[in-house]
Amino acid sequence: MELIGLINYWIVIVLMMTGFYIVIAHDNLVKKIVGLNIFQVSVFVFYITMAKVKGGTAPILAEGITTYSNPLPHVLILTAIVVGVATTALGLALVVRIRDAYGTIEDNDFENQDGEP
Amino acid sequence: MGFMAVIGFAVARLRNLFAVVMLTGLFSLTAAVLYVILDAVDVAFTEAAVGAGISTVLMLGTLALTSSEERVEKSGGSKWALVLVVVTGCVLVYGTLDMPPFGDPTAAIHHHVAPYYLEKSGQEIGLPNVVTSVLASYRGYDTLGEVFVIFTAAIGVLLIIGRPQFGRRRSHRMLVGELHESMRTNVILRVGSKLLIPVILLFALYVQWHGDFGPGGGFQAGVIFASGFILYALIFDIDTARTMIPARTTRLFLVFGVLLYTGVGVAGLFLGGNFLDYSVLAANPVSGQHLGILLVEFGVGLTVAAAMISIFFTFAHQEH
Amino acid sequence: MMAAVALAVLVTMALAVFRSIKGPTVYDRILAVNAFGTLTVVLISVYGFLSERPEFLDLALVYALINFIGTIAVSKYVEFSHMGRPTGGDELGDI
Amino acid sequence: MDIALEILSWGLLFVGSAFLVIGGIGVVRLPDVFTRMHGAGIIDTMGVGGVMSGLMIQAGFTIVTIKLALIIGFILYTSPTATHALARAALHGGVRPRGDETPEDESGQGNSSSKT
Repeated sequence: MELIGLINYWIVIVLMMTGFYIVIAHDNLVKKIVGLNIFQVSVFVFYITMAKVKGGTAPILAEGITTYSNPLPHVLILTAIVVGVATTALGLALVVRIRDAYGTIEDNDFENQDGEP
Repeated sequence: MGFMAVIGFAVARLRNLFAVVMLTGLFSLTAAVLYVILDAVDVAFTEAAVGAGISTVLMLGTLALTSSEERVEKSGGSKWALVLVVVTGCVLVYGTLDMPPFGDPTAAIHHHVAPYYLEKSGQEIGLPNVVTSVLASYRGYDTLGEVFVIFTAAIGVLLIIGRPQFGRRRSHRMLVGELHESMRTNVILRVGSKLLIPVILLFALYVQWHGDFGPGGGFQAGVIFASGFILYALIFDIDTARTMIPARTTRLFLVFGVLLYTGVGVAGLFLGGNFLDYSVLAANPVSGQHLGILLVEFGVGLTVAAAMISIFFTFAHQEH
Repeated sequence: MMAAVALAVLVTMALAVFRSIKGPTVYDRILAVNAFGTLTVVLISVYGFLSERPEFLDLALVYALINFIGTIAVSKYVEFSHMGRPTGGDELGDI
Repeated sequence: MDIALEILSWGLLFVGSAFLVIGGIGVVRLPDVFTRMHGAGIIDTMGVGGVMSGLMIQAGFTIVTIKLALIIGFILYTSPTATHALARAALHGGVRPRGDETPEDESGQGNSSSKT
């Protein structure tokens, strides 16, 4: 029974590790950013999971409801999502710039280029 | 329910770049469903507005500007990466053994300030949506910081790829541009979207001002508002869209939003309260809070919308 | 009973996910993702009724609107830059 | 009267979810993009329509009903437009409908899984 309570966290960890794997194992920069995104989402899910209270509902006050989920993580994640998009955009902008400077977005390629000229 | 997320995982791992972008969209959809089920309506709202529209569009923009195929990777090194990942995963799983079980109301996280927010926000702020009141009032500093991060990111994007002379020779614009004549002349799409855009903008305004009572608020509204303009730019071309909302305007709004937020804070200072303390803004503390939250959310909405629009236009305006 | 409806939606979602993973063409994926978005709208509404707080339909409304933008963007992108064939950087979309 | 409404609502919900599943099966089982669109179409029209109108009757006449009606409206409005854009894209992108195979056709059967 205890373990069932933890399974959500494990899913989060699996997701997180997927993102991690994509970031370190793939050469393509866009793919790396996607990996970061997945990692990010897994952290979001983790926070939201912690905020859930059994039997509670969404933290919008209404008549006759006493248990609410914890609103604080919701606030954090809400802003984090938008910030995440903004930073992702920044990363993508860097990728575009790199593509322009090096003509490639594969990690290895421009390491080679840096060595040669 | 968690299994949906697992599907998302299996999905996101596999394919080539274009498919990866599609699957990221799917992933975000599953994540949003998960948030709804875990009662985080506001978060799901944000994810809905962001994941399905903007982030997909931005990724596509990048793919259009770079190449769309990932090279077949060499297997060297990736084995070690796998080992590293599995080991880290195991350590983390070991860490979770001490975590409180899912949904346990006695978990540590529910004991500190959260009950206070839940009990007091009804009287002190007078808004039913606790998330909004925590966001804009109790945690006003944090949100201000987040807004500045978005502001900085937008400026960063503009600086990195926004320079007009940056594309050396113009050949064709990628995501949006004159080569898409035929998209423009596609009557069904054009008329359909034309009718839809005002609805989207109107809905964004609704989300903006209704965020105190239901799910919604500045962040979501900003993103939805930006989506409306993005749709316009997609259906017509980028230059037409630019005449609708010129670069100067977006930049102005970008700054104005942040200034509005900070200005509300400073106004609180002048009226004898603390920074970002809204109670002093009106005669009665509750309505002061209400006014402060409305203004702050408006500032957030402006900044987010302007940031998203200018980021999108910067990407779309790239010459290849 | 409402749970049965939710279950049906979930089954359909699983089918859509299957299609979007399997492909085989880009268009299949777009189609599946679009259908998945619609299903999300339904699931959110049904879940609202299931948890007896149906005020949250705003969320479903957002999806109904935003999903459209995503699909349009993707199909536009595919149509005009020939993602179908393997491309180098430069031959993209030269119509 | 109430009983009749209840039965009607559950009937609609049932029919709607049945159509959802049928549409889903269609999306998976049909042979190519253009036929699969029919499956998606069933989801968007009959499935969503059925479930949503069932929910509308459940909700009674409140703001919820209006929102549900709006959702139906939007879906009925956006989904054909989106599908149209998609079909155009597919046709321009070189996918031929089945029964219209040309010699250089390579993807009508869904056998070109390398095409991503």
